[in-house]
Amino acid sequence: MSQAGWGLAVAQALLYVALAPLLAGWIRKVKASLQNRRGPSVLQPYRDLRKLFAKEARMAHTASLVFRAAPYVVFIATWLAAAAIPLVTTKLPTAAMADVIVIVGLLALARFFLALAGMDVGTAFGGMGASREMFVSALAEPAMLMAVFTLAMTAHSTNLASVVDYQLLGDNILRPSYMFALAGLVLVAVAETGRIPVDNPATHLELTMIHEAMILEYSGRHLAIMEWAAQLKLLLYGVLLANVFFPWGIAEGTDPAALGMGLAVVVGKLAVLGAALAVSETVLAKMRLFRAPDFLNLALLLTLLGLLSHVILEVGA
Amino acid sequence: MSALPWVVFTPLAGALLLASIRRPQWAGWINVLVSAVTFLATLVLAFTVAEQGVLAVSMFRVDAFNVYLLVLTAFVGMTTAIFSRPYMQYVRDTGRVNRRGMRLYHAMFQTFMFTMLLALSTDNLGVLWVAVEGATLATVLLVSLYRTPEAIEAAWKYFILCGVGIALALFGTVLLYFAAQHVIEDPAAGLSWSALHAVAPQLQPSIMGLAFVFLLVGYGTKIGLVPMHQWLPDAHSEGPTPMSAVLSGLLLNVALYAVVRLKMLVDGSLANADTPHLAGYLLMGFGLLSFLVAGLFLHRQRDIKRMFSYSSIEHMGLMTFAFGLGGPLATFGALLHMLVHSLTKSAIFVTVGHAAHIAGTQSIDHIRGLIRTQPTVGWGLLLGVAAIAGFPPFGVFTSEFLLLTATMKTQPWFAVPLLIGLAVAFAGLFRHLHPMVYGAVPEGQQPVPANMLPVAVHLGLVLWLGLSIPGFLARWLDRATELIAGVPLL
Amino acid sequence: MIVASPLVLAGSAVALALVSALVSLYSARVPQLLRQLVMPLFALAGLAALAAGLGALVQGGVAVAELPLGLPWLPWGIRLDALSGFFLCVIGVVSFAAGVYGRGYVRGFERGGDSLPALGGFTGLFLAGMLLVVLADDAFLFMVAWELMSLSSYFLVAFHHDHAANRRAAFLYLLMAHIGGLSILLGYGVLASFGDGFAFDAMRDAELSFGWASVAFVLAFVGFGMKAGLVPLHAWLPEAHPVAPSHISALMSGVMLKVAVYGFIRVVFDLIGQFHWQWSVAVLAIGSVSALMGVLYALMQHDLKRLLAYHSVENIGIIFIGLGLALLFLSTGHPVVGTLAFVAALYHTINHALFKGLLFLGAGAVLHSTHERDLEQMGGLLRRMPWTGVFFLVGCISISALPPFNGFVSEWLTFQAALQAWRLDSGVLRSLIPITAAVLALTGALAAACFVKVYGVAFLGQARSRHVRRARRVPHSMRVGQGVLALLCLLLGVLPTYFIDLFDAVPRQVLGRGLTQASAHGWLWLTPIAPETASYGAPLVAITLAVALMLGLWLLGRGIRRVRRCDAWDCGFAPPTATMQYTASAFAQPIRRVFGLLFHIDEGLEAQHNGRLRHHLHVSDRAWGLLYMPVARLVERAARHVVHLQSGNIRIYLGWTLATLLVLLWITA
Amino acid sequence: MSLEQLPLLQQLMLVLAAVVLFTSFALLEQARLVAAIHAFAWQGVLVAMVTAIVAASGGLAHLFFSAALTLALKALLIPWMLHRLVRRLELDRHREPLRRPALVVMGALALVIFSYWLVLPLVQQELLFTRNIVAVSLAVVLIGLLMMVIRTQAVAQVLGFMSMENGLFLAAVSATGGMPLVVELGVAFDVLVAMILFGVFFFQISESIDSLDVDRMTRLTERAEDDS
Repeated sequence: MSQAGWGLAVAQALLYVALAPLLAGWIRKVKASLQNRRGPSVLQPYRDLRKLFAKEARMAHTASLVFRAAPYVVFIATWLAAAAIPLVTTKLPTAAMADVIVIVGLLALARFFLALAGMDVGTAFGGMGASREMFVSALAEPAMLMAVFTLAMTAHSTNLASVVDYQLLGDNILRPSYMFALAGLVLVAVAETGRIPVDNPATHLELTMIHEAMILEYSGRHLAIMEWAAQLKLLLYGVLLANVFFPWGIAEGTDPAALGMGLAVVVGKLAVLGAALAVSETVLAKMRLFRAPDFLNLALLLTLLGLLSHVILEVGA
Repeated sequence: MSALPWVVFTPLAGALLLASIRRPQWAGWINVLVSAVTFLATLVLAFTVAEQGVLAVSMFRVDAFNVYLLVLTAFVGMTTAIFSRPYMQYVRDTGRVNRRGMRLYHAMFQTFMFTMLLALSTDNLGVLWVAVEGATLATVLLVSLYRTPEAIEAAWKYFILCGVGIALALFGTVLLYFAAQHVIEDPAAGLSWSALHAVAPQLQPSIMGLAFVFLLVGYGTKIGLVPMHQWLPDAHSEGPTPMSAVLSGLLLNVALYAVVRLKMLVDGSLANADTPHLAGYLLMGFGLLSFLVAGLFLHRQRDIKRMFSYSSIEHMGLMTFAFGLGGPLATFGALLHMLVHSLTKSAIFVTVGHAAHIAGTQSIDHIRGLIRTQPTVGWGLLLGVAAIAGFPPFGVFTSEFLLLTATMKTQPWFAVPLLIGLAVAFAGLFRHLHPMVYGAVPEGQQPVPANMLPVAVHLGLVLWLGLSIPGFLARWLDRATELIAGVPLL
Repeated sequence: MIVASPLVLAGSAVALALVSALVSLYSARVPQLLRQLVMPLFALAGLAALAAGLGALVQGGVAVAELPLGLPWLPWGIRLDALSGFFLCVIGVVSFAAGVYGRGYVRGFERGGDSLPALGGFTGLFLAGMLLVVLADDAFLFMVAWELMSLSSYFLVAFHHDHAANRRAAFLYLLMAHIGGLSILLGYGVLASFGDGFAFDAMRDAELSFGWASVAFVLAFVGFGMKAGLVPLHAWLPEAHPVAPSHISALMSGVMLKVAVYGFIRVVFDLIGQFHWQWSVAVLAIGSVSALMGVLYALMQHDLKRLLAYHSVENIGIIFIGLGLALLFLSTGHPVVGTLAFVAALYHTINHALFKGLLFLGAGAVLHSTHERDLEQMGGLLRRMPWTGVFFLVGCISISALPPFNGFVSEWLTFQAALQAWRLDSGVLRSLIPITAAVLALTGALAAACFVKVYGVAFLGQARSRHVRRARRVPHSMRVGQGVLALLCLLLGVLPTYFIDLFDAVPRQVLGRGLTQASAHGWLWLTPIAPETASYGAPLVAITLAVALMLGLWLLGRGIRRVRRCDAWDCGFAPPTATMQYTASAFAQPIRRVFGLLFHIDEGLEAQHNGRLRHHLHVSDRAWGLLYMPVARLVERAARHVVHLQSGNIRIYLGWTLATLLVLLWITA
Repeated sequence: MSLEQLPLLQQLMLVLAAVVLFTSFALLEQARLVAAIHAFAWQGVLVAMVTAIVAASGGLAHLFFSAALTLALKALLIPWMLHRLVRRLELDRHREPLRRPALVVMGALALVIFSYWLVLPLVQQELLFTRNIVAVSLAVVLIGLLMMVIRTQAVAQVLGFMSMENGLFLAAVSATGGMPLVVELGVAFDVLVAMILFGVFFFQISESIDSLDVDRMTRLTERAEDDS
């Protein structure tokens, strides 16, 4: 792995951080216009973050070390996971460092600390949020692994960069397994990023909230980091869907033109995805919590079908 | 000068002496002394036999098979005598037995030892029968020693059932003699085991088969084989504890010894008949049945001594099964099992005696918290039961290991009931043991004076046998194996 | 300086363990002896075992010796090879930590009425038994050591015998151990009768037909599985492990279960030496069910040690999934992947020993300072016991299979093996593995949920009872014991290439080939098959995480002072109290609801005398109702019928004699 | 070979053996204890006679001794002791009719036939005489056992036991010409001691349960009260 490769990797990682609030802003904007509102600017999330960083952080008396460290752990783990997913190019040394299972693991680490932080203060809300979050993720994580395993088994590699390369190299075969995996992964992404219909990022209604309940006690820069991490996670899933299933346009080398092209394409793809998400959030209603298992079971079923159809239909025969 | 007369007649002399001594304090010590002399004599005898091979004097014959049982019998007799001195003292102090009872007890103890040693050392099957019957007669009064209605009932059942059983054995012996008469000229030698063994192939198979059935039912009653076992728990539970220890540890062994000796004759005779393994199959069937049924009985016990007597039935069943299975491995295992079972079971009965004194009752429901009350008794019981249940490093494990692997080798399907039986019996023992040894101490429960030396010695020996079988013993057992199974193991 | 050979070291480890047992006999008179001599000796024995194991792994080769004990024709043979060496390491390291920890822990018993000689003595025997199991070179010594291990641990389970529930647990434990032991014994019996002898070498040479090999395999699987706690034979485990003193629980859950894994590997991979895909399906199925049921039942527990015990069931399931994959790939002619799965199972074995040992020691520390095992009474312990809190957190992260700790590495390796399913020819087998992988993934996620619950409820928030609020720090030795294990959890997570290199001697000896490609690309990169296929830069991930965390804290946390403390948000009502916190049962409620079918749930409201309502919830194991109770009832019923033999009437007895005689005469005539 | 070909002595012995069998039936049927004791005494006399005949025909000196011993023990001493005991226990008017006499007799007959059937293949090459006498003694033994099963009176049980002994002795004497002397002495001694002990037990039992009905001795059982 070259020096340049590592440089590129760092740059791409920084790009993730930089782009994350933009996607969130974009979705909000689209949603607002779908609801016939003007809505805040696309850059509003950046302003929010800046404002929160400037504010004083407050902590409950009962909060411990875990509460204070959690935002950093959550953010860094999410970031590290993101850094291993090809954004603009597949020549990514970080992808060798962390394959797709490690990415899932890092996301789980982030979630682990997030949930602990929720329980740290000792309020009912935090515990409730942590419980629900772990419950949802317990069902979502296997589905996600199954989905990426489908890809990995097809490409004979769990390295996401290799998976993408394999996709690009191969003839455009219509694989049933990919269809299932994509559908499953979309459902997982919706659940994991706390979007409607599983969770609603815009509400603080105790009967429904999951993610917001956990970070209820955060304020100031801690809250800023938590929010940013959430946006980063949204972007991560978006890129995962966009670049792994529809890799066309991504740079396969390090030459600047291709990189620029790759960036433009991925931004475009993300814009479409974000819009689609906004549309679905406008159309769908939030489900009751105990409908969530059905939703996630569907995801697990889809991804498992994907994997099975891969090993049965596509390998053997 | 041979040690043999000393072995057999020291107890007889002791019995006469003890019957005439009026001082119970002395009697206890004399009992110990006589037993010790007997034990020393058996040791000397063992050395002689180890050097000469077989020792045959008139109607006595000591070979590798019975010499180790002789030593074992004298040893267990000695340690039980050591235990019984303070124990019976305590019993007398609590007023359950009067002075005459004590005299009877000591005299009969030695009489019993005499019959046991006679039965083991004799070559004459008739004398063997007389001695085994004599053992019943010697112990039956001891079972009713406490004169409670239960004790009398137990003694009556013991007497009648064993009497009938032994009568049937006599019929078998007569048939045996009848078969022998066609082969052996000298009528006096017609019941000599060694003479019969030499001509076994010529003995008429149909008579021998019939005789063996009678002998098996007869001596099997004494072994405690199901369904002739009913006297055993009664007699064990109602008699004084030293009696239970020697009954379980010795009498059952001697009866089994008799059956094995007879099986050797029958096997020789039936070797060319249509059913060459008749005796073996009968033993296996009875053994397995006893083993399984006794294991189930363990679950429903309320009396601690009855429980361990069922455990004796179970182990006798196992040994019977093993002898029936035949083959050097199983035979060696069974011989070893006789040894370790005697040592362990008598140790357990000794401990149980103390436990019953601590609690003032034999009822399992009222024996509680022994480890806290008197740790030596509690741990003794716990370790003893662990040993009898077949846990290493105790010797019972070694023999069970040999038995199971032998079964696996020759009759793999029998391993399944054996496995089930071992598990069931184990569960039965421990489910009752647990509340007795563990837990809090009931109100007012006090330690009693206890002599745990015999227990420690027995369990120590069993432990030793589990860790390593000393060379001389291995050679003994192996020669006995060769004698019984025809092939040595080593 | 004399360099002792590994075998000598192993022998001295056994000897030290026995000496510690002997010494503790005197602790009835001198209680301090237990703390000042017995436990250090015990730790030293662990250290010697560790050194012996490492020596064997590094040097390779096989060392044998004969002990002057045993049967005349079968002296006890001991043998130290790579496989034994690996398990010696596992035993040694946890025993060392438990010994160090025990120095502080046993102090709590000095004033109690419990028998100290029993505690120290059986602990020493327990260790000696485990060491001898892995050193045994013949079936007889193996069984002796195996049962010694069971028996002495049984006495330790029964150590707190004042509670009837503990006695019951001990009884059940010993019963199951006994049945399992008999099953193993019969398995050896099959091997011995074909191999003509009880020595392992003779068994290796045995030529078994598929049928008999399968009989031996099933017997071994049942026997070792029973000890390891595989579903559905696991029910004794969560009863027995928690009730022993905590450092013993750590040894039982952390090490003794591994000894069962050792036995399984030794018998199936080494002695039987054949691989059949039918077996692997059985192992995979049982392993998957164990993993899933273990973690689900763990989630339902609120007794900390019971919960950890159920997690042992889960992790043993994961280990057996690895072994099942190894069997599958080896039997279908894919030795590279088979080796990978085997190494994954080994890696998870040592990992589980470390983090489960750590967690039990942590639970013991909590128990030591609060006398509490019930999660619903705990809370806020991180501030009362910061060191224990941090170490426990390490354990929680490790067992939840989160990077960069060790649990993740082994699960990653297992996944990598599973992902090679495309190599298999049979479509049925190919589709079986994804399901196993899904179970594994679900298990991991549920484990994370469970440990969020544990840590969140016990160590975070506020104390839920008075005695927990007054928890005190534990002695140094107990912290050191936990610290050692926590550090190793991190090391095994960060430097997997190094450790896989070290353990490589085991597959080379057992399977005849190693996993050299795993570390072929430098210590930074773990590449189990090939770098293109998969790689994991564990040190890089760990360093990046650490550096970024430091940087973040430094950049943004400069103003730690500036954080202002205030009350938690109370929605404008009364300030939140400890009782308003989410409870452990509440935390698990959504999962309980979704998987309700798998549990036997007894929940309801009942009115009390004072008119209040009381909610009760009892989740019990389905295995009781489906397997254990029917067997117990069967025995009970048989026993009830059988007692009619002993009716009390002598005439009936005589009738039996007569009938027996007539029947026998009729049969033989 | 048929009966006519046997020597006279052996014919006589067979007749006596048949009478022994008859006394067994008499014992089994007898309701009154004292009468049963008498029947037992007669059985002893018959056995002693058989012994004496065997001794005379075979010229076996030591069998004369056995015959005398049997006569003294089985026909005189033991009946006398039993008689005394019964009187002291005030049982001389005791009657214990059989509950289903027909069934019992049928059973006993079945046992006799069974004994013959059993012995039949045994001694095909042997003398008819031996076969028959072994069959008779086996039947006596089995009927004695049957008697112990059906009789609830302790004294009657002892009588059954003693008649078993008679059967054994008959077999030993007639089939094999007597056991070695030492064995016979031992057996006789054992029987004597057993009788003394029986006497002791009668007193102990009647003291403890105020009766000699063995059906009332059922304290020692595994049957719990709850599931009887």
